[in-house]
Amino acid sequence: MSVRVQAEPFDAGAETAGFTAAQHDAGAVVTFTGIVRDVEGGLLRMEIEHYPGMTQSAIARIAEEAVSRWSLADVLVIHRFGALTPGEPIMMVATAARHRAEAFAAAEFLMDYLKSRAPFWKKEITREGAAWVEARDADEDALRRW
Amino acid sequence: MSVRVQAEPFDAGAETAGFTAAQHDAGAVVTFTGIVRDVEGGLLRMEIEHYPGMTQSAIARIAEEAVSRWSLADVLVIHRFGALTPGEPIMMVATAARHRAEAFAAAEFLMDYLKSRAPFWKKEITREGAAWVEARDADEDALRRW
Amino acid sequence: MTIDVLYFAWVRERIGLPREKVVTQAATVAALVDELRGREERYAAAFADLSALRVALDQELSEFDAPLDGVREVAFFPPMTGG
Amino acid sequence: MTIDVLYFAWVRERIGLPREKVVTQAATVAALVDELRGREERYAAAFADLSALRVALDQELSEFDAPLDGVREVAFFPPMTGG
Repeated sequence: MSVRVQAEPFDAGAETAGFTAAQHDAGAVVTFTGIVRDVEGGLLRMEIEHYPGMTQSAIARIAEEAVSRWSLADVLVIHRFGALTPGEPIMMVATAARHRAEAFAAAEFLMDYLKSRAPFWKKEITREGAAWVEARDADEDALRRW
Repeated sequence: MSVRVQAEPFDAGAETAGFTAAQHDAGAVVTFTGIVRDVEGGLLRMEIEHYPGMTQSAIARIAEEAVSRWSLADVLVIHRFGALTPGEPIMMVATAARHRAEAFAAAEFLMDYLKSRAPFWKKEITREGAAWVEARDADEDALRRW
Repeated sequence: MTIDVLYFAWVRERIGLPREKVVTQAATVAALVDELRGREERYAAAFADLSALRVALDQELSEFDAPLDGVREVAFFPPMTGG
Repeated sequence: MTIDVLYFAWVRERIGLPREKVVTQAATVAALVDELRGREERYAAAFADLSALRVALDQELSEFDAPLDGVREVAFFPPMTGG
């Protein structure tokens, strides 16, 4: 299990390659990559603030919960903070399991919890100004299915 | 939308990198990679037979169905045939969408249909002999949720 | 009429060939299967249990009661195991 | 007791600083919030609607009615928007 919180960009392809190559008993690898999308008005940059003392442990706890719920061979979570531009990967999760259903379920669970329970806040800076991204009710609702 | 049926190995990391870099309006990329697992008795190789005249069009139809059901920015399917050894990727799917729920649902849909509706047959060759992999009821059942 | 008949996986192995041309007047897939079963033991063995088989007509999944009228290629195989 | 109080995102912006030390006898998070609200308008603005806020005690998500006994670090922030 690996959790990385970093300002530096990461290469989703290289991470996928490394994660996949490290599996010896897994038949299924699922990855999710979140990318900064442009917004109306033209996104100059996205700034991601986080709570340094809490972030790593909060994500690790979510990952441990996933490992305890599903039979996972491995889990990877990478989440960036700082300034990002449209098209850049914000974060990724990868899960490895014997069968696909477990790998998919665990990846969706990780995403749902990272969205609403990991201490990150996004701010969008356009030509027209800056605005904090508001949490969506749908994201909070998504937690109820687990 | 890209569908490739090939004997040659592919690099799941490089494919993920290329697919992700090509997205301009997608906030979410999901990939699934299936890997040859070792089996009891020790797998010497897996042989994948397919129906050349039908495979490409059957997969393309499944991918088009996914595009019509979810709002997808892009879909990639790669499936190998021929002889593979444990640890090698058999196949992958990648989906890109604005939001994660669509990308996840479409990737799971593609996997469920590829498992049971694309004309591939797997044979496992161990020291003890060769055996065709039998279809699992669970895979047929998985189609009912869509 | 002459139809290309294809076999895959263990159906191919039991019958001992991947494809053949078959001259038939069978109206449906099921009627064609009956003709093939009557040929030789290896065909009877391959087609012993239709519930374990799938059929494609001109490269589209179909059913055993489907008509053969106008069909050029019939393929028999076990349930698929891709992915 | 002296507690480290941290603010993130728009809570930090409204109050105008990322962290401060607060000397308090508040028994609960809610009592601490009431004290802070009484300080200055910028605190009152930041804490106007608690339903729009979340709180963590010693880096674990908690509730506004939780006791502060033994707590060293309190963080206030809006609902998280990671992923």
